[in-house]
Amino acid sequence: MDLAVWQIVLLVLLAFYSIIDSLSLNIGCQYPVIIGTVTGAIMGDVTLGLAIGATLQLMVLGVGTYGGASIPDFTTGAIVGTAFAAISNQNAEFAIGIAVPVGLLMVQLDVLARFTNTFFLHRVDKNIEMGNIRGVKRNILLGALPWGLSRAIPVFIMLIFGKSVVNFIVNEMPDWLMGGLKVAGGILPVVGIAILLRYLPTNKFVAYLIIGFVAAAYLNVPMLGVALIGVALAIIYFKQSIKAVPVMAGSNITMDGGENEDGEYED
Amino acid sequence: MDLAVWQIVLLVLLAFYSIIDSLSLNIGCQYPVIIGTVTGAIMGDVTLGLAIGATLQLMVLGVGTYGGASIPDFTTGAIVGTAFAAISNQNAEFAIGIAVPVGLLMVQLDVLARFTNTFFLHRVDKNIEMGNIRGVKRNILLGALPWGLSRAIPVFIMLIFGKSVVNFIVNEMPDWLMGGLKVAGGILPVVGIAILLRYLPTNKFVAYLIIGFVAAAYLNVPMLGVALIGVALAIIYFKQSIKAVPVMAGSNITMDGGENEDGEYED
Amino acid sequence: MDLAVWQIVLLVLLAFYSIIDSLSLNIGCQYPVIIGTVTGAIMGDVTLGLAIGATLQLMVLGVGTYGGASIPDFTTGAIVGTAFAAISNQNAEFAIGIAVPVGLLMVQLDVLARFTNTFFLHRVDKNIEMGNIRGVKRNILLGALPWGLSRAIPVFIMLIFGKSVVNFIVNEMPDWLMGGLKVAGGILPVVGIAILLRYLPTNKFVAYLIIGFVAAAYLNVPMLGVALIGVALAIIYFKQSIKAVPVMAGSNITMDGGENEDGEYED
Amino acid sequence: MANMKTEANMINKRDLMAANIRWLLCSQICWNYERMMSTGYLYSILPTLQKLYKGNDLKEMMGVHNQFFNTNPMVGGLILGMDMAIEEREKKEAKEVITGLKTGLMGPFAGVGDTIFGVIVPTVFGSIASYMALKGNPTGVMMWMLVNLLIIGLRFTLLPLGYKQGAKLVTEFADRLNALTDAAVLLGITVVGALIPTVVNAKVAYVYKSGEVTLKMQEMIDQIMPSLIPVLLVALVYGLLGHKKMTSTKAILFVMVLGIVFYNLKILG
Amino acid sequence: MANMKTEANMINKRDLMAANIRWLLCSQICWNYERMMSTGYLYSILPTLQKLYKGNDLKEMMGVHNQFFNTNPMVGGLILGMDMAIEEREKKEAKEVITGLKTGLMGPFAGVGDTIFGVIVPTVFGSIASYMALKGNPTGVMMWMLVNLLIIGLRFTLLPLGYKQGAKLVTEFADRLNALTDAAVLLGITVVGALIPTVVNAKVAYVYKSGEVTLKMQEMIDQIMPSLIPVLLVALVYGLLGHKKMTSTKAILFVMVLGIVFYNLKILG
Amino acid sequence: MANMKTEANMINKRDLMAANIRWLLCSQICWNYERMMSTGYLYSILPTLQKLYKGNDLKEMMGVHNQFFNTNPMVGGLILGMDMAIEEREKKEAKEVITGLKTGLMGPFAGVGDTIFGVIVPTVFGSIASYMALKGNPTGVMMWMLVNLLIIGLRFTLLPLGYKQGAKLVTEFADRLNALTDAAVLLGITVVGALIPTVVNAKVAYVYKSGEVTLKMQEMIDQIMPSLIPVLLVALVYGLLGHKKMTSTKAILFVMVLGIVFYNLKILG
Ligand SMILES: OC[C@H]1O[C@H](O)[C@@H](O)[C@@H](O)[C@@H]1O
Ligand SMILES: OC[C@H]1O[C@H](O)[C@@H](O)[C@@H](O)[C@@H]1O
Ligand SMILES: OC[C@H]1O[C@H](O)[C@@H](O)[C@@H](O)[C@@H]1O
Repeated sequence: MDLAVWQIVLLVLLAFYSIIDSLSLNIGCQYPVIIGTVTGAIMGDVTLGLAIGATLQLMVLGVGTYGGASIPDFTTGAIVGTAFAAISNQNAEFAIGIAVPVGLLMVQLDVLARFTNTFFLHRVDKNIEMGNIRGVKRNILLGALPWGLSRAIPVFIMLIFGKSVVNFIVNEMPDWLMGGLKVAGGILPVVGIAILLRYLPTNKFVAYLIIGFVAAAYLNVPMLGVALIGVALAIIYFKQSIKAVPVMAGSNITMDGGENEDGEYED
Repeated sequence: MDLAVWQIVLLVLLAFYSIIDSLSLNIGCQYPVIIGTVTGAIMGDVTLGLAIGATLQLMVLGVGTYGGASIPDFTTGAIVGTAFAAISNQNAEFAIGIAVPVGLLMVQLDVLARFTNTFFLHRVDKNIEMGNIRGVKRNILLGALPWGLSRAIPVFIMLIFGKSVVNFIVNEMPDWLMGGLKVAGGILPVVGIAILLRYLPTNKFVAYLIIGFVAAAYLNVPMLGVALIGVALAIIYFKQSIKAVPVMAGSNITMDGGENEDGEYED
Repeated sequence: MDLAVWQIVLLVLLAFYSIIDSLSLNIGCQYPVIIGTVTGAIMGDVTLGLAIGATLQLMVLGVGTYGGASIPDFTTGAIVGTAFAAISNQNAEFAIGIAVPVGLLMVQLDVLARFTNTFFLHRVDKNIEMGNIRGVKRNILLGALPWGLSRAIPVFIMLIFGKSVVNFIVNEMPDWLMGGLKVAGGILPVVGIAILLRYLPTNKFVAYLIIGFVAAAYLNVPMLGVALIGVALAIIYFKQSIKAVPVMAGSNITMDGGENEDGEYED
Repeated sequence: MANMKTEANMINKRDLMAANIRWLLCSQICWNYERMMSTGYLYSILPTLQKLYKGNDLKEMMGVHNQFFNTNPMVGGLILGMDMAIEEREKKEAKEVITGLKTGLMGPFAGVGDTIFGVIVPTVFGSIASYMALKGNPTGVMMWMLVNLLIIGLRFTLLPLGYKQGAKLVTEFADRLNALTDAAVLLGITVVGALIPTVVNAKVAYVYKSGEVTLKMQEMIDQIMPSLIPVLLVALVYGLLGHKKMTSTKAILFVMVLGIVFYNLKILG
Repeated sequence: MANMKTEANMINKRDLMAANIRWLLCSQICWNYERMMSTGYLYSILPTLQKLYKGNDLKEMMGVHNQFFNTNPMVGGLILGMDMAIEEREKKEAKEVITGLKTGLMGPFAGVGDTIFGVIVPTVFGSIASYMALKGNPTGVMMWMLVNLLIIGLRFTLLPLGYKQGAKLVTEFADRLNALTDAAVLLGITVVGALIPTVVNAKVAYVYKSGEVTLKMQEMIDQIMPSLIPVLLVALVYGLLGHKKMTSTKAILFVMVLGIVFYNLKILG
Repeated sequence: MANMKTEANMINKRDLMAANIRWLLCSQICWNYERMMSTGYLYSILPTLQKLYKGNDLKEMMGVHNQFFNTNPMVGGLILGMDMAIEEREKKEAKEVITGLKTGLMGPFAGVGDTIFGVIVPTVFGSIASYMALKGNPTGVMMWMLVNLLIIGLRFTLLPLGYKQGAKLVTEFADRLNALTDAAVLLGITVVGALIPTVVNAKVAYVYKSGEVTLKMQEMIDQIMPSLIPVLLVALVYGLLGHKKMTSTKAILFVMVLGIVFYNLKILG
């Protein structure tokens, strides 16, 4: 293996940046075809990078990380695959053979990064309590570390120790932890939701919680549809409230005024 | 070709009437098997007309013009097909071979007729503004013309110029116009709906507009189901209104009266 | 045939009890594998009973009598089948060949039992009117008779007259009655529902009757989902009522109190 | 208001019959894409309007009845009858009630009527007639025409029936006309909400293709929201109609051109 | 009203146990098509009724509890318990609350109970028992019966649980009993609305055939409205029951005859 | 309240720009399973908060903005902008309105944004770039990056747009703030109700097998109620959080352990 040190540094930085880019600017470094091209340039073989990136890109077209789901990270795969193919003078097919298992392995590390950041979240909570605004800011920004390192470290290790390490890790990772973390990742949002429910005046509007639930769970209405229902119910509630208020104040005149305001239909 | 003039006249009138009948009395002249029989009678061969009409009828069983959709007009097809078969001593199969393309061609003219009548609609609008009631009436009744002529004229032309003209028209009609008109026909009802929304006190009840939309678009509830939902919501609204009104007037007694009136359940 | 009298007596009692058990204690005597075992014990061949019962059990796994639907009664089938197989020294397969038609025949008698009990229901009604509580109790408990006899009598007859009688009945039962009763059974619950609707203040809440109907008929929401919708609407109605009442009494203070009580969210 | 509720029953049997005949003959005679059966309805109720209103009121109410309306003509007389009863009692006051009712009932009546008179009857009698006709026997054809005549008779009974129902409605709730109006309008607007995805027919034809990758635009749009295009079109025309100089003629021309342009750009189709 | 709320806790543990046993043994004992488990419910609550009411009140409340009721007997005790707590406090006042609650809860409880005790338990233990039985081993059968005994124990806990919940309900909302009543009735009626298409089983068997044309009547009717026949039947019987001389016995005979006639005319089936 | 509504427009263009840049760069930077984008939102609005609040108010409002939030980052600026306008006018009073709005809008915005920027754009430009790349041509890659830069420009317009809409909202309904608050909260809670079955991912892996009998537990549970497990989990954690000593850290550890245990017991998976 004859990767130059500067190449290793650049590729590790690239891996770090690619995930951060996808979370922020999104100039495209999260996409295999783009990252493959850049890696190709670093390795001195743009055409190879293009070919590898393009093949991987076509494999993930339209697969996005919605709702925080973890997907195969063929972007990191493209970096490692292109690097190995270039130094061993192999073709794109060889690179894909490396990139795919790497991409699958990265799913686990993505889950880990998403976990780890709850640590900073809770430090943010604490700093809020203490009124330490700089602490709040610092801890939020530190969230970038788990993200970046979740890509940079494995790329670094793989570039140093080679392809065999990939297989080793894939095989030796204990299932009880990996599978367990995946399940935990699936159900963890209940904490955020429960906090939100405690936070909102849920009791007062529990009927609408049920309605939203029935719409999504029984009728499979997608989110925008549920929100439309919510908007309709909110409007009805709003109109009733402003109708009721003047009555309490004992004035019929305001009441009528309120009515007229609603209808654009006057003759 | 040896069609007698009186035959041409009768067939053209029949074509004119058949569409008008379907819009009004509906004694059945819109149906191929009936119109085929009548055409057969005019051509002096009822059995042939029966056979042609019946075959075409079985091809459109249960296909109706719902919501103003245009469907293949095998009724007009039956007239032309039967006429040609009779004068050329051909069998029913020959007639069907003519009737089907004619029926398909007529779709375009049906669209055209439905378009043209917006012209009379707007003249009705204007006459309403001017308070000219006779003008209102006249323009509504004139709506029969585009309908009738949309069948009479092509039948006339075809009877005169023969089968070849059918093919010519079918082939030479520019697609940009035909396709364009079809699309335009599909979206034109938005104008009527938008006018209706401007006309109704939509703002006051916009929540229910959304509910109706969600029911139909997301949940695929058919119209009667939506109306049932609407009736339920209207009843709820109505009961709330009549409950609220007496309160404003400051009288509890009326209120209770209102309550009792609803429930049949008194003991 | 050499069934001992005590065997006949026990088997008939078992048949009587098996259905009663399924309606009350449910210790399991409604299930073929259990009843087969018991029958086997009575006949002196537990293994045979186990085999027959198990085979029949696997045929009805997960088939339950929901909403009062009648299902093939392989439990009674298991009694008769096991008994016949034992006395004629035949194997389980022979028994299944008897049990299955018996089970199907019993569907009709199940329907009959469910019918017959409307007789006692109406006597309960009458005794309520007369204030005769003992009569009420007696007639309710008498409901056990049609149930038990619907199993005991056919088992008795079959044990006495043998297998041929089963076929005879299955074939000779007039269809006009059997089919008619089945249809009648399907629509009879309308009486109970209609009485309930007369009984409840339906007019006052007819909107919600429609909503429940639309949910079940158009949107296929299962019962629990409909109840969730009902609960949501009931809560909304409830909150509105208790909000409205104080206003009528002319006191704003109570009103606000009512509001606060709902929300747990106070700051 | 100057409602002249003096003459108790201004609408008599002859008026009902006249409306019935007009509805029978002309309900669809001026059918068009913009407001479908509005003119047919207006024509049928016109004599009644002339009886009930004068001058500007008449103009206004003619306008009211020239709004978007579409139902199955076989059963639509029921709505017409209800309307006549309500207007007879409440006159112009009922403007919104009847618009609400007309809009709210037209949809479900279309569904029911189309199924019975547009599918069941023609399928049953059309197939009988056809199979007999194939054997050279015109009896089935006669039979079907006879049935159609009977149906005409039936249709005549619906309008008076509606009239009675409408009368019941107004006598029962006359003192709560405002609430009734709101309820009717609410129903109407609910149905209009459902009309948008039902009546407007706009499918995006555009399919993105690149190598083996294809992306059906309509599917993407459905994922954002079903019937998004119809909603946007209605919103667009609704907005346009808010401008002073915009007339419905201009709006319809605009939509026609839009349709043709979109078709030729292969956007809609 | 003359509610005697003097004795604070009239229903004691023994009463709960008595109701529990009755429910266990007799909830379905007089099951019938007309009102399903009404009698079982009445029988179970009868001792409580006798404690709480006298004379005409008692008669009335027996009538109240002899209305259409159907739920899964395994979990139904929960409803019974709630009812007992509510009636204890509010007596006859609670008539509508409890009818609403009973009607509103019976449906979902049936669904949950039937799935757990009608599908899961018998499938799991039935299959174990069967496979062991096929090998001549009765252990699985024993095991299943044991489980059933345990379930009986479980069932005994539900009624007291419901009693506590019901008590909570009434103490929390006692001062707003009217609102609570309305809410409960609303829930009940919503569920009845859903019962109609769920419980009533009426499929039109008629299929029109002519040559190669077939028209399934049920499909046509579904196109008009799903569950149209059940709705019409309920409306019919509801109407019948409005007549003075109509009794439920007559209604049931009428419906039976209807069923037989419709079957033999091949209309339903 | 001590709202200082003196300085009419405390938030200026620079503030909007600052929020925009922070949102662009940091909305997801601290993304985590517990509250997803809460920190990103907090970070973006922090300068605004510091302008509007002091002392305990500031602490409280930071807490408000560190609640569960998740939307598509491309279009989320719109929500942020609305929020800023509302808080500027109503300060702490608006606490619930904004929580309601944020919760109510995040879901649909996620759906729309993900479809457009997560599916359509990458599919179209990704496929173009790939097919060109396969031929050794990097132009497609350049093009895609250019498009992404254009999208960044677009994103900058959304926050000011939201700010204007929010301003409109508060000026229109300022005198009815309570009603507006309730409406917003209602919307938010409706969406949370739908979040539970959508965001929480818990499938029961357990399959009962005995001979040829298999019983998929998840199917049984779905028969009782869809998304029953997510509902129970939310209820469990909601209950836990009611205890004095329970912190969100403990809750999250608890849920993590639960996940691992359930996985290894083969209950969930
Ligand atoms: O689905 C909304 C949103 O959820 C998470 O925050 C991430 O997966 C984003 O990429 C996505 O846009
Ligand atoms: O669908 C209702 C109605 O729509 C249009 O007016 C026509 O197509 C009628 O034939 C049809 O009955
Ligand atoms: O479905 C609820 C219930 O309905 C009837 O009462 C019987 O079939 C019971 O076995 C069942 O539990």
